[in-house]
Amino acid sequence: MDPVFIAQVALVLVVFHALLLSAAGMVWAERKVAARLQQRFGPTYTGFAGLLQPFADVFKLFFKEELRPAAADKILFYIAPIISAAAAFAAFCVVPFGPPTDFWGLLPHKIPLYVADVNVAILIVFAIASMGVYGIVLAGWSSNSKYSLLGGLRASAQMISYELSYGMSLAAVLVLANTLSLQEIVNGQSGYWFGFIPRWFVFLQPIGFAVYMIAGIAETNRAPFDFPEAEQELVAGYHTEYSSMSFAMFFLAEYVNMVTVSAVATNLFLGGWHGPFLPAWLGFLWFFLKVAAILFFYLWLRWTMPRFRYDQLMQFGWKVLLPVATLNLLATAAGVLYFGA
Amino acid sequence: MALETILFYVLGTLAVGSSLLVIGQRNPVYSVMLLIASFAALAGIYVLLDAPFTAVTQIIVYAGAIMVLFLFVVMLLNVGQEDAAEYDRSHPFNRPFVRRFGALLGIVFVAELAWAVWHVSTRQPAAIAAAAPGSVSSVREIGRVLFTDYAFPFEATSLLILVALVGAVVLARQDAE
Amino acid sequence: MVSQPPLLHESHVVLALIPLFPFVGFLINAFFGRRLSKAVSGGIACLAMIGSFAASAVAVWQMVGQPGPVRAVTDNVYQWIASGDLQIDFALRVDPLASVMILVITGIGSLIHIYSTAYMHEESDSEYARYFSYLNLFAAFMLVLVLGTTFPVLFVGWEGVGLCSYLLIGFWHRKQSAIDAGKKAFVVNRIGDFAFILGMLLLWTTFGTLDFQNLAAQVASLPPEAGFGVISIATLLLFIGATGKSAQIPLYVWLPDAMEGPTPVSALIHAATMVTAGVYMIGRNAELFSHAPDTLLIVAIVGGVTALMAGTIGLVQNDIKRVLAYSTVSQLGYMFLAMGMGAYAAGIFHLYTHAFFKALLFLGSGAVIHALAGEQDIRNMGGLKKALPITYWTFLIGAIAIAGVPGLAGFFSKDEILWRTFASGHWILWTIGVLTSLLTATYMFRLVFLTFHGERRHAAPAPAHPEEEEPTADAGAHAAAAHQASGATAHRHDAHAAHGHGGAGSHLHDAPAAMAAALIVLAIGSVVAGYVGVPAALGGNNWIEHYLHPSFVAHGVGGEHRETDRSSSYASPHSAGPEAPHSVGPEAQAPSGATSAHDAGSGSGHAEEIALERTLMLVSSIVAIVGIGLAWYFFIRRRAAADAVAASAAPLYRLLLHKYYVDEAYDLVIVQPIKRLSAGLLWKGVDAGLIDGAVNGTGAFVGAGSSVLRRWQTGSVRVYAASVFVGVVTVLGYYVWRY
Amino acid sequence: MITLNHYLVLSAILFTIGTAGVFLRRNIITVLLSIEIMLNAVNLTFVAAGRQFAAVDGQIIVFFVMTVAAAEAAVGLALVIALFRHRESLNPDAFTSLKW
Repeated sequence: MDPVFIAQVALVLVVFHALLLSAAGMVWAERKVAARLQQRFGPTYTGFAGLLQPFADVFKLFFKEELRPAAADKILFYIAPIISAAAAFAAFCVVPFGPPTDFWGLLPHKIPLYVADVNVAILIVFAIASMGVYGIVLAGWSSNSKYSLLGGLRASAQMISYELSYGMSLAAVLVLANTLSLQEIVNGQSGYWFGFIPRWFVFLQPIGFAVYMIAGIAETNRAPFDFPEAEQELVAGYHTEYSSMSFAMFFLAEYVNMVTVSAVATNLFLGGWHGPFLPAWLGFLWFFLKVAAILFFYLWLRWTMPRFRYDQLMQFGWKVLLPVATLNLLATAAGVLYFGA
Repeated sequence: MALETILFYVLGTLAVGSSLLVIGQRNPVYSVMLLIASFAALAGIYVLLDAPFTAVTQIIVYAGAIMVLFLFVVMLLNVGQEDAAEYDRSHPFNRPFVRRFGALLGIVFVAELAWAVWHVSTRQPAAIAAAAPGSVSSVREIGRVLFTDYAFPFEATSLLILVALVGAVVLARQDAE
Repeated sequence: MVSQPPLLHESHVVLALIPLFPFVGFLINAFFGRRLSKAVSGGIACLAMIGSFAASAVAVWQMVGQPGPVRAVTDNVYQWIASGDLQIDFALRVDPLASVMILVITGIGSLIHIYSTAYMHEESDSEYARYFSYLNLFAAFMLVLVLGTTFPVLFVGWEGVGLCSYLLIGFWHRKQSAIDAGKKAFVVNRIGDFAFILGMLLLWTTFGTLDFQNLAAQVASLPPEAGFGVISIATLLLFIGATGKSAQIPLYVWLPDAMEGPTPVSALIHAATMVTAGVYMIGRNAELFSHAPDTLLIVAIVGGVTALMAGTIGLVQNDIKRVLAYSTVSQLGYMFLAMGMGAYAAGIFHLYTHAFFKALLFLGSGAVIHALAGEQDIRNMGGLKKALPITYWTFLIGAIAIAGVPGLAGFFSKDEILWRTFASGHWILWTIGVLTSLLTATYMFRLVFLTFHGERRHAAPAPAHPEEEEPTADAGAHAAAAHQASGATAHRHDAHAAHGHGGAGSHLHDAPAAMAAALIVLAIGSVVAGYVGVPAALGGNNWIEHYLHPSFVAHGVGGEHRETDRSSSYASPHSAGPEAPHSVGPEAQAPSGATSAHDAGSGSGHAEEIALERTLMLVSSIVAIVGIGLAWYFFIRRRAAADAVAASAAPLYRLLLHKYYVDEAYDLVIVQPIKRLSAGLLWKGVDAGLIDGAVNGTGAFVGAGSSVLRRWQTGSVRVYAASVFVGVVTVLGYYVWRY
Repeated sequence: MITLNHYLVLSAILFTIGTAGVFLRRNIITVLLSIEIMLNAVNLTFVAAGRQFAAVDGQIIVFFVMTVAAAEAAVGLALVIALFRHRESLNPDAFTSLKW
């Protein structure tokens, strides 16, 4: 059998499980960071430093009963979490996390380190991310409960609003990199200015980066934009009625989405796997490092900032973020036009 | 059978089936979801047609934005089943003559479409695959043509969007009196 | 530029700077003026003008530095219009003619700016800034006008100065009469401009170019037009435009009213610069006009008649500024007379000298008005000689200069014109000219005597005149009146009153430093300015004529040789006949040569040339003296006599006093009919009847139709959709059927 | 082998379905959805034809159609909301106050 094909399959599996693990890791990290920020210890009993805590959670959820409100809409109630999780995983499949490699000669030719090869990769990420909202909205609607419905409404409005800024900030980078393929975008950031400043787009696109991060947080419904699941107001919002694995799926989706957003951010702004001191084939370590940094930033933010008010969210999204993103895009285009890319 | 053919039939059936269901049942939320499915199928067909960019745009714009809007409205108004109760006999469509005429029109319409397609097939026997493949898949090319030959329509579109935006805001605002 | 020798292409100084300075000044004062103190805004304006003056000086110096005969500095700023074969560059050029103009404009302009800083000092800061912004804008446009190398560019300036004049006449916009005057000026000018545009278009269609030099080059190759051909029509149209701008018959009526504006404005715009634009325009297109003898004759006649008529009116006016205004009109008439005689140099020469002494006179009158707190009626003045020495003496110099007393500027230029007129055989026009100069001397000195000599008639009851809403008698009442009085006059008055001169009895203070400086400089100018054009008859070599001459002939493609042969046909006085108006002494072959216009003539008739000219000079000098004498007799010696004469010729006097009833005539013949037409026919008939009728009819028809059609409106969306669907099916069916 | 006709047939079917939906449904939102179906049928035709003639114009027109669809959806849904506020119904037959 063709080794490349094997390698591809292997790659798919690896990525899938890596994402699962990352979600687990995130759960643990979340608890730990939260604890530390609140001067607690967080999970300590389960395994070393509570490392096994996420698995304990998973097992607990496994053995929970699958509840469904009688008034809920059967089909959609089941589909919703699946959509969420599926979208979350699917989005990652076009995100490269390392330079093309032939695994030390095991393969006849180099294969790029991502699951699916598309020349409009970045748009795919965008598209699939935008599909994720359906899971939440449907969950909210189908569970036929006020809180969930409100959560769903909020989610849809919020995501639509912030998708625009999200896309704008992406577009700025695309204009800069003059390509749609994440691979090439990353390669466009190799090398250094003056020998020591890495050619990352974040230095050319500080505003774009900021906008992207903010919009990304809103897209993944993380604090301080976690309105769909605002515990205090909506008692967990769209997944109020969910339990057991379907509940777990939403969580999985949320964390995987975070990972995806961070990974894309890394590729777009932080030079992907390019970094000093490491041989090219170890570049993915740099990649993971950067992703981890951004993820930590996520957690940090969540446990530092209070939640906005909903109207504030909308005001900010439409009246601040979107104009800023648009101007940034225009400025970038002008700059590229002027300096000739 | 070529992979392309299989995919075409699968996706095509999917699109047609879900579209039928869209108009076939009464729960708007289901309609919306099924329509999204149909759009996804169409996106797949676009990929078959070497138009990945259009496919992605289809997803982003239709599935990602427009449909969410529909869903949002459905949920906002929270209308359940469309009930047969509000069904006024007085409506002109319920006069037997009108109904017959409508049916006739429908048949004529279908016949005409069929004729048109058949006519095309007689003149354009060339297979799609025969046309230079990949020639239309380049995003760069699309952008170039869009911003040169179609520059004016593009600008006009921006105006349209603006008008729609304002109009939507004005219409949907709670008339504060 | 197309037809320029290459060396003239690279422009040494950036000519654009010349109009740019005042324009920048305008921008600053226009946008930040209300926040600037008087000192700053005034200072900026003056600096702008002075800078522009310096730039012009440099430009002229470089231009003169060039080897003749074609001397010009061209600065092609940018391509302005490029549509089809109409290619117009926004290009500026300094040639001898333009050099004279820009020096006059910027030089006298700066003086008047300085003068204004004192004169307008009672305005509020924002008003002050507004005034100076207008003034600067005017200067900028005027400079564009004279520097432009093509008709369109000139026209930009032409319209621009028109606008500024309108703004400045109506500067005291709370005074009805001022507003009306501004409107009048604007409308009358529009009439002229319309003709001007037509003229331009005609030229464009005929010659396919609007560049002065190209035009000249093309025309030069043609023979002078016998009969009334295209060129004549075009030039005539242009001239009508000129009559509008330069206040000639029939469009002169706006200028006297323009005196509603601040006096420095009258001095700068309505005496020294703008009103001479028409003269300049003809000079600029000398070649063109030279080829239209008929037009030239018309120009001459109009000029002469205007000169005489305005002079007669000026004789009886009682408003100090109006007298000066009519004198301006009449002097402009002189210039046009010269132009019509083909004595372009003489005309420009007079323009240049006139700028000095007329500006001087206006500023002097301004000083008087300033001192008398807005008083303008000379019947209420008199005996100011003691109170205002500087004003008096400078004013006197100006009067002498304009009267044409030998030795001062006016003499040389005016005499040059008269001489040329006579020499070209139009003795009627010559007589008119002489008469006019008699009148000039008379009314100028009437003015002087009534204003400065005799005893104070200061408390005299005020006749009906806009300036005398309040009695200027005693400061108390005056100030009080001023305070509750509204309108610009009022606040000028109270300003002056607050300024604290106690009306009649108490002492009047002479012009403040800034004004005095301007007056003195101008006075010196009016004395010496004439010496650039000392005629050969007095042993001078008419330098300015040689200097200006190149501007009046074509330097076309290979224009050199043509210049020489054209120049032979250039106004040499002794060759009378049809060619006469446009022929100049052969000296033009050597324009830099020291030979004068006249001793270069056919050598034989040379001696009596000189003799004749000298005699004529004598005549005109005598005339001037006589005029002064008359004035002295009537207004110093026996005041009664004047009134007696006026009484004895009461009808004539009234006729003159009412300016030949021209305004009334226009109102009767033109304004009223138009009003009646537009009200009766256009408004009630066409608009209300036809147009509204059509509209209402449409509305009614639609209403009726819809009352039937609305039966279709079931109000059900699906029915509408169905109708659309029917349409779709039909269309598709049509295509099916087509195949 | 998939020829242009396959796509045309598919698009014709979709278009017919959409048309039927517009007339048969009595729920404004569903009607709007049916219109979207029709638009997409047309898009399919454009893309297919564009592919056939190896020109990107087809896709560009699709782009424009999408824009129009977005605008239409925005305004349409705004109308729906406004109407629903007044009539508490989504049945197009309920909105007949515009008759003579």
